[in-house]
Amino acid sequence: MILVIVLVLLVLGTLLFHFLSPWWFTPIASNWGSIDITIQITFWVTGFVFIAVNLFMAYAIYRHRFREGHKAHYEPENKKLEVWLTGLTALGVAAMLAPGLFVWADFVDTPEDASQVEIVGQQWHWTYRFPGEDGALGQTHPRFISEDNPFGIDPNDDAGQDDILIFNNELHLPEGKPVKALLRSKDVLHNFGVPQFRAKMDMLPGMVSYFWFEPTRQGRFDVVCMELCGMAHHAMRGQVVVETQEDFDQWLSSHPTFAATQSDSRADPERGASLYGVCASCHGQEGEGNRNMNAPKLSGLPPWYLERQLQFYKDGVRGSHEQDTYGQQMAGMMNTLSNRQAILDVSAYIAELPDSSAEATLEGDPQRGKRLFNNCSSCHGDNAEGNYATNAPPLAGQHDWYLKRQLENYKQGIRGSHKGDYYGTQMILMARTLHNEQAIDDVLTYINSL
Amino acid sequence: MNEATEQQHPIGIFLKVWLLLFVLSIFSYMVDYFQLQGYWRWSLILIFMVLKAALIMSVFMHFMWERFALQFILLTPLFAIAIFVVMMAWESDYIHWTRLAFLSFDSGG
Amino acid sequence: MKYTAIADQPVEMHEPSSFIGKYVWSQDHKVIAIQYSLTAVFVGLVALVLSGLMRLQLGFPDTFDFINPNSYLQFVTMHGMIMVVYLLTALLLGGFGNYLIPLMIGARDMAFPYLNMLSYWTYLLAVIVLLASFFVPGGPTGGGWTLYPPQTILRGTPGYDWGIIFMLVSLAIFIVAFTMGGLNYVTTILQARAPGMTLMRMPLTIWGIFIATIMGLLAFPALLVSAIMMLMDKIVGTSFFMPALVSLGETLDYSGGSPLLFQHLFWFFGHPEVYIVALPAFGMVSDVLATHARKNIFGYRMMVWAIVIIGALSFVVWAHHMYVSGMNPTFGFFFATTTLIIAVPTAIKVYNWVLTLWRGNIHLTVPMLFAIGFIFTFIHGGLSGLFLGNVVIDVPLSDTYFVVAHFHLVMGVSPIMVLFAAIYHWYPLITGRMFHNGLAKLHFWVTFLGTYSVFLPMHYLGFLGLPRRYFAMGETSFVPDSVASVNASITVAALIVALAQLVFLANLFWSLRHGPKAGHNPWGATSLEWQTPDVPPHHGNWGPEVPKVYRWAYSYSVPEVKADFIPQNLPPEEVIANEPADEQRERES
Amino acid sequence: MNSTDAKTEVDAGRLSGMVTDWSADKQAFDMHWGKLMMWVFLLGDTFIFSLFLVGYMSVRMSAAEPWPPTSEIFAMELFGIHFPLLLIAIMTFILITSSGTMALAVNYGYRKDRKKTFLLILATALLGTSFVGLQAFEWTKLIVDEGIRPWGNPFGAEQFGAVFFMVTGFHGMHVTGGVIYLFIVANKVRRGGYDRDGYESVEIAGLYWHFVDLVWVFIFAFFYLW
Ligand code: HEA
Ligand code: HEA
Ligand code: CUA
Ligand SMILES: [Cu+2]
Repeated sequence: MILVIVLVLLVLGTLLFHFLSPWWFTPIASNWGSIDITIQITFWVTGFVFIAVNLFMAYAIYRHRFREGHKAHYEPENKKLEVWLTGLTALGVAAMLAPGLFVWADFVDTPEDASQVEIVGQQWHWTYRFPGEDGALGQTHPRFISEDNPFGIDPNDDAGQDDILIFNNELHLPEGKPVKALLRSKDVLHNFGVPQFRAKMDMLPGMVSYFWFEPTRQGRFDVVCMELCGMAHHAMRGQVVVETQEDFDQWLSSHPTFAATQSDSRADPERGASLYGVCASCHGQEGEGNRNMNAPKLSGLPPWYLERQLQFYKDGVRGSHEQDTYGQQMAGMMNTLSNRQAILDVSAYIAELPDSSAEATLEGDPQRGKRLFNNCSSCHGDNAEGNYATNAPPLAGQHDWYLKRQLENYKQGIRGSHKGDYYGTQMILMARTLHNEQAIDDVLTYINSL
Repeated sequence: MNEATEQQHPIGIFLKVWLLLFVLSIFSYMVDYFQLQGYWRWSLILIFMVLKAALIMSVFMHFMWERFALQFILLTPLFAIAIFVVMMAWESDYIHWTRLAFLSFDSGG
Repeated sequence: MKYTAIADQPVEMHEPSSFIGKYVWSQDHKVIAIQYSLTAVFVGLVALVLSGLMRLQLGFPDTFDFINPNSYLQFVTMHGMIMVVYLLTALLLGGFGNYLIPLMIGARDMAFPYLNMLSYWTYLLAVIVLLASFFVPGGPTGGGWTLYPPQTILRGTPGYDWGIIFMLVSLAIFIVAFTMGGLNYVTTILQARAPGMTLMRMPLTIWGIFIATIMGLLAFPALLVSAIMMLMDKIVGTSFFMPALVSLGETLDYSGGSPLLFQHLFWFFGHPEVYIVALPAFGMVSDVLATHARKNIFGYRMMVWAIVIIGALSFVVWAHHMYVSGMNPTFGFFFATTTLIIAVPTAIKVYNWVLTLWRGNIHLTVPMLFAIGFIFTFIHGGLSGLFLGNVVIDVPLSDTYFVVAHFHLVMGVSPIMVLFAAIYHWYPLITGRMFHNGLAKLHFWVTFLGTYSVFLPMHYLGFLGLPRRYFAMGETSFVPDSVASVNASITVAALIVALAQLVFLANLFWSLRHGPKAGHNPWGATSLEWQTPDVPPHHGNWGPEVPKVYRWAYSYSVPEVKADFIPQNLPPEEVIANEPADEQRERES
Repeated sequence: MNSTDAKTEVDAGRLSGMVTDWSADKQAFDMHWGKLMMWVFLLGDTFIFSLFLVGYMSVRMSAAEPWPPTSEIFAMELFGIHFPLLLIAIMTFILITSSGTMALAVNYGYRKDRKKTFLLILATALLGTSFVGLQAFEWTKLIVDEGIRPWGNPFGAEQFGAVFFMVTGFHGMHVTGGVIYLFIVANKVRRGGYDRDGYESVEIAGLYWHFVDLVWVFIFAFFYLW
């Protein structure tokens, strides 16, 4: 008896949950409304079946519950009924399948006027490539991949020269224009997923997959990686900004072509040296850092990292958070580096400074630290030497008090929460795995020992 | 099959099949020896292969003398394999195409 | 008949006397079944604990020191793999298959008892290797139970060197064990039936196990092959699944392999596998329903054919797991169609279960409660499967919690429900005693309501777009804060359910000693296993004479017959004046 | 009551054309259990080898690098004459011969001709041994002379070596196992063990052996000739 009531309640409860729960598809931002419609159809069919079958079952249990002396009806089978049910079910299936297949037919063939964009996945970042004037993307191969050619574009392929490279995880797209996303992976499986677009697809190494969609709503959307790709799968995030054609064109033109990245005007350490004079007052002549000035050690940091951070300071991506007092100081200093070239130069100079090793100020439990560092090592390297490929700076040799502050900033979102800080967002998720000060000290103690 | 029927297979048929297998093997070897290419190669190889397989299976393994029920239950599952083969051939072709279209193999580096 | 079956041997088989011979190196299918079951339940509990740990992290992120991104993935992977292969497959086929096949078809034992014993010990070895991977450097693999290369064998994934090797080896061993057992089940069912036991008189339990075993024998090769290939990629350095790639900055010298090949091979095994765990459950639940509703299973022949058709179709739907894998998109049409077609035979089974209740005389015993719980959860899970089967709908939902919700309802809950139903149903036969009814009812309510409240909300997290295998969501624009509270409540529910399993185990062990004596055929079932001369059945099962079967297994409430059930082996002449059966009934009720 | 009896009987009858077998009680096939088991096992084994070959097909068809010239790699100089695939041809013939002797062995077994059966099985086993020997020779030749490795080779797509060693290796293991199996059976034949419990065991061993030959037919066609 209770069971009957419970079954009925469960059916009702499920329906209520379905209609009342606030958790439902995110408002759609692409042309794939047809998918939502297919889902609605499926909901009606399956919903009907769910209610009908379960309520019938409940009724049967109530109606034919055990009664003393009563005997069940003996009926091995009932051809007619079974045929009917089979037929109806087949109908129901067809009703769901048919529209689905039509939408799929739409999904697999890309409209002629779709513009191309290549989405490149790697552990654990996104980068993007647009075709240049020639409208064609150059061929690629992992064997070409290097620090200077992170996209692995074939240097001998003319089509590749004018390709425009977006070397961060923020993708811009014009509103109302169909795009064909060509998906490529440098290492393992990934999946470029934007819930609001509905469409998504895996990317695999060794081949190229695709899907197409048409952004129909302006805005900034989160990209999540939807295929397990290792330890930081959950931290492989990106952004898609849908905007007007004008804004898009302007954004696109602000990015270098492949050719440009190859023939980069090299930085000049001499000029860097003169610029560095100012920095030395805090960071020290050798860039060894200075605790009293709260200035981290700069020597030993690779130019690509210094360049990125300085640019962040300049653009207010870093040091703009009101709680980031020291960062603000640094941001204040940035006017001494007038332009990009200055940044390159000074970075080049710093990179030449002799590396010194900072003295340890913390002590924690290195064993536990080693275990905790296990996660960090995937990106920062087993010896915390840093890794360009994962955009992870070296940690070994840096002042632990500085690292500690940064970790805490990450945890509180003081650093890395700015939408422009493409790589910091990842660190927020990772820093949170260090649940308390003790954990941080342990890790840093271990790093000191490296 | 139980003994009674078993003994009814004369040695002769086995010897014949045996000979036939040799001949077929020689043929399929010749296909390669004379470096036949393209469809000829393909069809011949497959024909000889199927013939040999059929002979071994049906005579040597007594399959032709088994009850239909057994033959049926042993052969039907092979449809699953057949479908898998077709799908995978198709798939590999597709992968191959994307590779040639988007990845660069010719030029050095 | 020339090849005399053991079943025909008039004399009882000699019973081994020594403890070792009786309980350790035993060749008695019943002992082997128990060994299988206990081992499976043990690893099952390990997996259950792992699921608890996962839930802790998801419900209360950043609180527990022993969970980090690496270990989380390891928990997920081991949880999934253990539950699917080492718990369900082993328990349903190795456990119940072994126990019920000979008893239900009236044989004295398996066709090849020795092989049967080997099968168990090989399985145990597989389990040991699997658990050992928890202790190797780097821990067990964290590549997901689907073990997709390249990441499973590349730096950046936990357990990428030792863990994965142990996992693959363990799987290979398991496949050997399964093959030994499987050959046994098939041969036994085909060749060792009691006189009068035609195939179309077999209980559906046997049909489910029979088809599932055949599927296993044909599906596991795919897993074996892909395991061997991946081992070679990992150890020898071949490139079956590994194209040229740059892993975390270093260029590895693989080239030309195809990750998709692995996915196809895996799912060519993987999809049949999910039905391998479903079909025996379907069969067993049918018998439980019929017995406790005192009514013949509705549309027996349709049920049999549905099982066969499902088994056959499940070999041509594999790529519905790969709709968004980047495979040739045209495949979508074919696989969406085949996938949804499977819904029809499955639907028939569901209808017939419900129609079996209709006009029955339903005893809401504990097994019956679980059986009905199964129908409910399976319908829900199956229907959510139809969403995923319809290729376009799968695009937004794939790799979200919707999938997790689907396969838990349909595999993580329904067959488990059947397992519980079956355990309670056959407990009196296996142990000779009744379980404690109150505790059992408690166990049912907590498990049924608990699991549903765990997995219903997950569907909606899926609609939101929450990806699966995520250690933490963090702040994400499309995820409202309320989700955190859902996850917390799911976790609480899951933990309660997990605790309820302790009640279950306690009940099992308590009743061994203190349960009331069950007596002979307490449920008044018709099928042979209940007609053994002594309960629990002895070595050789049948005493001097193997039973002779006169009718199908569902002669419940047959008109003009006093008793509401007629055992399969009751001679027709005794039926009309059915004193023995009749008294029996009085005695039990 | 009896109505249902009759019913189920009829039901069974309507199952399909294979009425008698499928609707029989006790056993579906009037056949030695071991033999049926061997058949089912071979079916599973068929799946294993088929899937290996499918894997081979996939990597080969999707490989962007050229596939090494098989017949050249396995070619051999003999008295100055250049034979493509010579070794493989010989191995093929050996295996077929062994299949023949095995078939005869089975036949004589059923004629209860112990001596002939024993000698024929022995011959089969020895032929099998020589096959394995030649295969070992072939492997060394490939590894040492041609420089072919599972992870690469001088001629082209590196899957060539991988597939070769995996497939022939797996088949070779089957042959080796078969040889051991045959020796055991042969020994029991000699001791007249089967005069007591019937010669089906010889046929069962035969089934396995022919299957190994059968597989080779496909490997020969798909790997060496394609
Ligand atoms: C016991 C196990 C089991 C069973 C029985 C099923 C049954 C089904 N499954 Fe499920 N499935 C899994 C276990 C199972 N699945 C697992 C483990 C995964 C995830 C693997 C992983 O990625 O980790 C998965 C994933 C999965 C996917 C891939 C999702 C993705 O990764 O993107 C798909 C897609 O097609 C799918 C479909 C189906 C369908 C259509 C059925 C159908 O058979 C359902 C049929 C049942 C019904 C339809 C309900 C009863 C019918 C009625 C009440 C009649 C009325 C119906 C109509 C009128 C239509 N399943
Ligand atoms: C049979 C299969 C099965 C079962 C029973 C379960 C049970 C549970 N699982 Fe599941 N799970 C999987 C199979 C299963 N799971 C698979 C295949 C995956 C995918 C892995 C991957 O992505 O790689 C997965 C993944 C998975 C996830 C997704 C993780 C992620 O993607 O990030 C989650 C999250 O909540 C989860 C939770 C649970 C919970 C709370 C339970 C339970 O607590 C719910 C209640 C369970 C029971 C009440 C059963 C209790 C008893 C036993 C299981 C053992 C004893 C048995 C007997 C005595 C008969 N599981
Ligand atoms: Cu990239 Cu998950
Ligand atoms: Cu599936």
